[in-house]
Amino acid sequence: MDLDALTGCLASSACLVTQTTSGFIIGMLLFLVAVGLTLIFGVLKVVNFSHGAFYMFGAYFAMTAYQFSGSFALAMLCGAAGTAILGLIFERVFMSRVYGADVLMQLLVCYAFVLIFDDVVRMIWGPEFKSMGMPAAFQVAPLFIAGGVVPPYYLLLIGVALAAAVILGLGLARTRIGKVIRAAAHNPGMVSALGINTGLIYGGVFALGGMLAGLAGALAAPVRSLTPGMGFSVLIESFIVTVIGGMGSILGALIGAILIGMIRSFGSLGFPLFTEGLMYLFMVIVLVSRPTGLFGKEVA
Amino acid sequence: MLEIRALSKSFGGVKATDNVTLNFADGSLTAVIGPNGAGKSTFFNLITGALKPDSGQILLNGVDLAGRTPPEIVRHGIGRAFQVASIFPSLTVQETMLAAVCADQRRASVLHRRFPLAETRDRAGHAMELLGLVSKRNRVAATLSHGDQKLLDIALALVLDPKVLLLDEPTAGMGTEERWRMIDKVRELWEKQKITVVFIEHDMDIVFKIAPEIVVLCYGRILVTGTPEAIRRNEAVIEAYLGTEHHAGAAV
Amino acid sequence: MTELQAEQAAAVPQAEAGLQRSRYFDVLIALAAFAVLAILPMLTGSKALLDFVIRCSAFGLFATSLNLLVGYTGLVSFGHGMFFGLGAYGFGLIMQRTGVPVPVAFVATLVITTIIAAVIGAICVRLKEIYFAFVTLAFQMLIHSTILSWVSLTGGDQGLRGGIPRPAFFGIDLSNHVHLYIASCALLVIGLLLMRQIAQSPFGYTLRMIRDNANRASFVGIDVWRAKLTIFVLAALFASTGGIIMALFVSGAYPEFAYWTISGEGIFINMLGGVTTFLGPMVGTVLLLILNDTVTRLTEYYGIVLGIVILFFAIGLRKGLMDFVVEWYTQRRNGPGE
Amino acid sequence: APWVARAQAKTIKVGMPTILSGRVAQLGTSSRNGVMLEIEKVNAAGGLAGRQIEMVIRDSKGQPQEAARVARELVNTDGCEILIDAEASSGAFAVHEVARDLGVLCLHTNSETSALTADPKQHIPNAFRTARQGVHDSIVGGSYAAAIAKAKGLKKWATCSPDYAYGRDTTGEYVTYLKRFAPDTEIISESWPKLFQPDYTEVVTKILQAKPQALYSCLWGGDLTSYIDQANIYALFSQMEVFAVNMADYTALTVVKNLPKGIHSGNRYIKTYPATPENAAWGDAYKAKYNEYPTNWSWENATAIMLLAEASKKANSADGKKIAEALRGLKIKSPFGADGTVTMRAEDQTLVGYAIGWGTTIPQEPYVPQVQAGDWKTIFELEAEWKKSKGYT
Amino acid sequence: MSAQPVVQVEDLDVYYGTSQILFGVGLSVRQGETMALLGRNGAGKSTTMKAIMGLAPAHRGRVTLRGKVVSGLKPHHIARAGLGFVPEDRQIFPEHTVEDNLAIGAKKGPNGEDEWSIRRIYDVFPLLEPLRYRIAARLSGGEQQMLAIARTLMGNPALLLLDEPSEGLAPIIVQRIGELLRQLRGTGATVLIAEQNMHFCLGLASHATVIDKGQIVYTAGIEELKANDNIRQRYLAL
Ligand SMILES: Nc1ncnc2c1ncn2[C@@H]1O[C@H](COP(=O)(O)OP(=O)(O)OP(=O)(O)O)[C@@H](O)[C@H]1O
Ligand SMILES: Nc1ncnc2c1ncn2[C@@H]1O[C@H](COP(=O)(O)OP(=O)(O)OP(=O)(O)O)[C@@H](O)[C@H]1O
Ligand SMILES: [Mg+2]
Ligand SMILES: [Mg+2]
Repeated sequence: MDLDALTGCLASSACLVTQTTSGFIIGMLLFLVAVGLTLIFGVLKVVNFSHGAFYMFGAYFAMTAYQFSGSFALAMLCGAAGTAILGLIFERVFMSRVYGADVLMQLLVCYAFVLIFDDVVRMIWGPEFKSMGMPAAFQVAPLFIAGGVVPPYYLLLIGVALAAAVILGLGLARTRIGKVIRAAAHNPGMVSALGINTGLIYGGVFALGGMLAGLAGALAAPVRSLTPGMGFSVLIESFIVTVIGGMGSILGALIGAILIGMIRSFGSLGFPLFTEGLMYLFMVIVLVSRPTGLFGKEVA
Repeated sequence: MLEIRALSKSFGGVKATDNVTLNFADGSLTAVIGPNGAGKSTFFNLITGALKPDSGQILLNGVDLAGRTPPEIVRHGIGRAFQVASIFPSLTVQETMLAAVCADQRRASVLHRRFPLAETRDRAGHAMELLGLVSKRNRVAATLSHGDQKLLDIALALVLDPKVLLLDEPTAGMGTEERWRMIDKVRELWEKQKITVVFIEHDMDIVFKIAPEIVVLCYGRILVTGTPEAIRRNEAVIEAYLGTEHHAGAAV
Repeated sequence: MTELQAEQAAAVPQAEAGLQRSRYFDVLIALAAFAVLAILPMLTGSKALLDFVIRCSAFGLFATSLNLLVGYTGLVSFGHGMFFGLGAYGFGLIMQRTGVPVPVAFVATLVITTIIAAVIGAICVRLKEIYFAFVTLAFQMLIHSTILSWVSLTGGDQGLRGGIPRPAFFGIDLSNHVHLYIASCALLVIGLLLMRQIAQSPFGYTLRMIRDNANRASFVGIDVWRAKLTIFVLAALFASTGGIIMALFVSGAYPEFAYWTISGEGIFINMLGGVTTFLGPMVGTVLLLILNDTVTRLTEYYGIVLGIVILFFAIGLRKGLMDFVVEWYTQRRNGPGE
Repeated sequence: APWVARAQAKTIKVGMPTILSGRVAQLGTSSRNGVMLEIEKVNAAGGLAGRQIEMVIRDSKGQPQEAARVARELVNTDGCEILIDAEASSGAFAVHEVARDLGVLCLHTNSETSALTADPKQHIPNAFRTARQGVHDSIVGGSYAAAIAKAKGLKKWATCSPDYAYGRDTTGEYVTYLKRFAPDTEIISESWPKLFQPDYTEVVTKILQAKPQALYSCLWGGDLTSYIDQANIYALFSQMEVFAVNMADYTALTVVKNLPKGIHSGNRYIKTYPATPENAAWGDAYKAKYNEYPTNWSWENATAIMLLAEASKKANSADGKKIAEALRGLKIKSPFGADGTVTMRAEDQTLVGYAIGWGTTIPQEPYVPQVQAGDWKTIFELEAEWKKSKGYT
Repeated sequence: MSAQPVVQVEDLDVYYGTSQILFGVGLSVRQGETMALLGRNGAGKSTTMKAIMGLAPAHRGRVTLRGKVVSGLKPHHIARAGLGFVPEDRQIFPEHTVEDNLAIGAKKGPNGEDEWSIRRIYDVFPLLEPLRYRIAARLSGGEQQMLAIARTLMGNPALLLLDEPSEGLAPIIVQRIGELLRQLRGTGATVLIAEQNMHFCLGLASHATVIDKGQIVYTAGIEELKANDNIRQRYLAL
């Protein structure tokens, strides 16, 4: 424990700004993964344990596209589109067969694919870890904003994540398709009896969730090492985020992600050896005081 | 004697139960009627501890039960059945009954024995017999018909030997014949067991026929209480609840 | 009415006899199973087979205890593995540090497990469904983090090193392979018998009521929170026993024992074997261990093979093996559904 | 035919539990490669006392209980007479217990945790280590860093190492020796990211806040490369001297796209150090066969086979006990030796005399043009002192 | 009588698990008819409706909607072919507003009919208009029932399946819904309605069919049924 460091930082504005932005950076990438998770849970009631694998595929797709084309934009596109297609296939061909069975069976299918996807990546790209490298456009000196250091690349990342939050939030609340999706989440039988193809909605939502994870992976690829199984630790953290925020709530995922980002960023100052534990502790505290997370709906 | 004093509960802005004061004498049979959303189920939920009242008292033989948990209240002798049959889908009728009796005998956490003790079995069998479920005792509850599930729900309340039995629309979703059979059963139970019965019902033929006392709830408040004759003629009740058709039909 | 009464009179004692008989029947089966297991070393010289059975005992107790939560009470715990780890560490530490006899350490470990499980359970069982799952997971990770950071006590990520001393007691020497084997079998059989008794007792039915409809259960007069907590602690005890066997087997304890993967494996075993029959998890354990042991021999791409097998169960059968068998059997007996 | 039967009887099985799946599969695979490269040579030269070696290699998935299970099975079912334990640390301790239990000859090839051999409680006559040892690394690293610290006036240091035994022990020992040789240095900031942590942003900014003059890290593999990538975009490396002991490993060197210049690193495996033809030839042979460079684990495993072969020759037997006897104190020629030889030290049955040194990296081959060799005499002295301080002697 | 059947059900068998619920059910409803599906509890009324809608698995038999075979199709295809279903427990979307519920139900009819707009719904169901922005969970039971019917009408169905629209409702509401359905009938709607409340049903239907233990036992015009004491006593307990 190093409370002096923590209080020292809180007293210095430069440190405060830097650590706050660093919390945001951590949080926003987590949010991109977590929001897909929460969306899939909210609509399909599936706890998608294979979500980390989509993140991983996003990163690998992006890296491969970048190696072949040298274009960062294309890499991002490939990461997102590739995982969207993967998500659609995964849901239509496999997941859709276990709706109505025990929820744990869905978990099992996801788990099977975690194993399979990791090995598939190992087969295609090899067991060694890889690095995509930062595109030249972003190899520039970090900016200084209000005394804090912010790399331009992370500004892009925060922008993308916030845009995703706004688009998803408004899309679900305001558009007809959003309303239908929320209704399908509640009562798929009735929705289909009203003439709406729920299969399409489920597939679409899964593809969207997969795409968000893939996009997160693609955005992370330049700054993280790529290895089979890389999705796992991200998955665990995004679960913490979604649970804290309340499963199924997009706003919850956003707030949860920012909170976890802040805990990591300030926790690493004050409790360098217990940062991880701090997150779990926070999760326990949140759940004990609010049994369905910050923005979760009451469980029936 | 069950005394309700100034009971109130609101959800957000909605006053679902608004300063309700009522007495149910021992061995009485009372029907509660009122428009949809009048707060009838909420009233039951408050009495049985499913909801915590905002204010007010619920006195059963002088003991205030307001704010206690459902298991405590059940143990004080207030049993209930639900508007939508609430049962244990994977247990058989007999298992349901035995387990409920065990719970009532404070043996729900007994680990070293198995079912059934003679006394437990007798009580379970008695309840099944009262409600005519004996022939279905080995059926898994989920496969019972709607009406039988309602009966099982009532049996589940009855097997605990309650002093007061609250029935939320016991005939909901039943056909005419089952409806009468059910309500006859309720009356028979009331007569045999000498317990206080309060039931919610939308079928006026039934209410007017069997309930000596009727309470009309509307927007969480007591609109009026009285005998079937008085209620039937009450202008306010006709306007808020009965409608002209029924009134006309009943008058014939 | 008379017809019904007559039927009742005839049927009830019969049902009762059925229920009574099953208890002795369970004991009988348990004895037979133990006898078979006990003569196994005389029939085969294969140490590997004995190792296999020892591991089955450890994971079997763990998985079956998890089923008390998942299958019987409807509490899906993602953190049950913490008690497996707790058992292994508790027992290992007591033996290493104090040198008390094995039975004392065994009991002491269970006492410690009870206390910790009661504290954690008191917090967890208030939550429902997926939130319960994740809060147990959080506790598991907390315990795992603690094991990793409390190096002076636990040895951190290196685990409890230097072996676990196992002085002989009552003529039983657990450092002898066959003795360890027999002891594990005995613990397994006794553990299963006790859990079976729990499942069939009135309390077992209380659990089923809670699983089916917790709200209604509370209106029957059941203190749902207390019942959940009780089974949470009881299940922890059996999981802990599994951990003790594992610690004896590898002569150490490692943080992986308390990691979420162990819980995941427990869930997985339950799914594989089936949660609606008592022996489902046991079948699942054997299945998973065989799979694990053979597949890792055959290929480096263990994940793909295991994944495909899982898919077969999840999508093909849509239920665990025992559930499938039981359903198939009753369907065959009751005639076809076409 | 009878001669087949005889030939069968003549093979000797050597079991090897290692990590072939999961995040460190790469290292397990490279361990296997290192072993197989040498086995070929040994078998071509007649095997162990005339018996051909047959390797039985199993995946432990990096889980200690699996490692223990696999090790037992290798001996009990597959009939392996020798174990090559190519596990990471906790797996190594688990296999160690199996070796204690079964009495089988066991060579730990990957665990660098000092306690495995230094702690007399762990000592068993049939287990040896053919890997580096953490404390050796730290002594050399500490003295190297101290020299630079004095030369460049680096007083304020920060550390950033993975939060597990290897990271903590290595860093602690490194700091001890740094301070010993350069007493006016101080640690002003410590970070302990988790193993396999994907995001180091908070760690990077924390170090930036502290404004140290030098940074030590024993992150390795993918963690090190992500850390570098993430620190790069904060331009961290231009603001301080960086000492990353695990940088000079091909797995990291060849992967990082924008490797900053001048990172100080200890050697892991690098074919230009020791700068001998033998070492270069070994690295090239490995590359030719597996189409990638060897890792630190590769040479450690290869050394195990080399030692086995020599010991068996010396004992003129393939029997585990006799080989163990011969191994104690055995000195063999080796491409990885600081002076062309490595020795299995008798007293604690661990490898000494291997090449150990530090240098600075450049972004292309040969990656570490100049390596400053560590001095084994100093190492031995300080190691003895360290053991005493730990109560091991 | 001359009109073509809108829906024709032939020889329908339905199982839940291993137990058979429907045994060769057959019925047909013609354009403009209001057919009452009567029977005791558990006779199979809801199951018949669900099977027509594709929500319960039909093992055998055929459902034809205006000449097109729809059995075996997914519910949403059947809905698009012109079936509108109002289930017995209403199943409104509780977290959506009244207007959102209606919007979700909106679709063109099978032949591109677009007769129902939200405006027209409010004209027919004036009670719903003031509630348009209210969350559906906060509606009373009767209001929910109206909403459920209105939502299905928004899909311009050729045939409306109503499962126990009067259940659990206060008498005055039942009366109001009855009036509403009569009004609908006036517009030429074709309706299949399952009911327990004979009083309510007999005043509404033009035809009736009686189901017992999963089998159709009687079909006739409504006056004929009223006249047939035997059937009424045996199956309907009237
Ligand atoms: N848990 C709750 N949260 C919020 N509002 C509630 C809750 N329970 C009931 N209400 C509201 O309280 C009012 C009374 O509901 P209640 O269920 O008691 O009506 P009721 O008289 O039983 O109606 P019905 O005859 O339709 O069953 C309604 O407006 C309802 O929406
Ligand atoms: N999901 C199910 N699984 C097994 N049996 C079922 C299921 N749903 C209904 N049943 C059984 O099917 C039979 C017919 O049920 P159905 O709901 O069609 O009757 P109903 O005529 O609509 O009765 P009600 O008037 O009570 O609504 C009943 O015996 C019921 O128990
Ligand atoms: Mg109600
Ligand atoms: Mg019905």
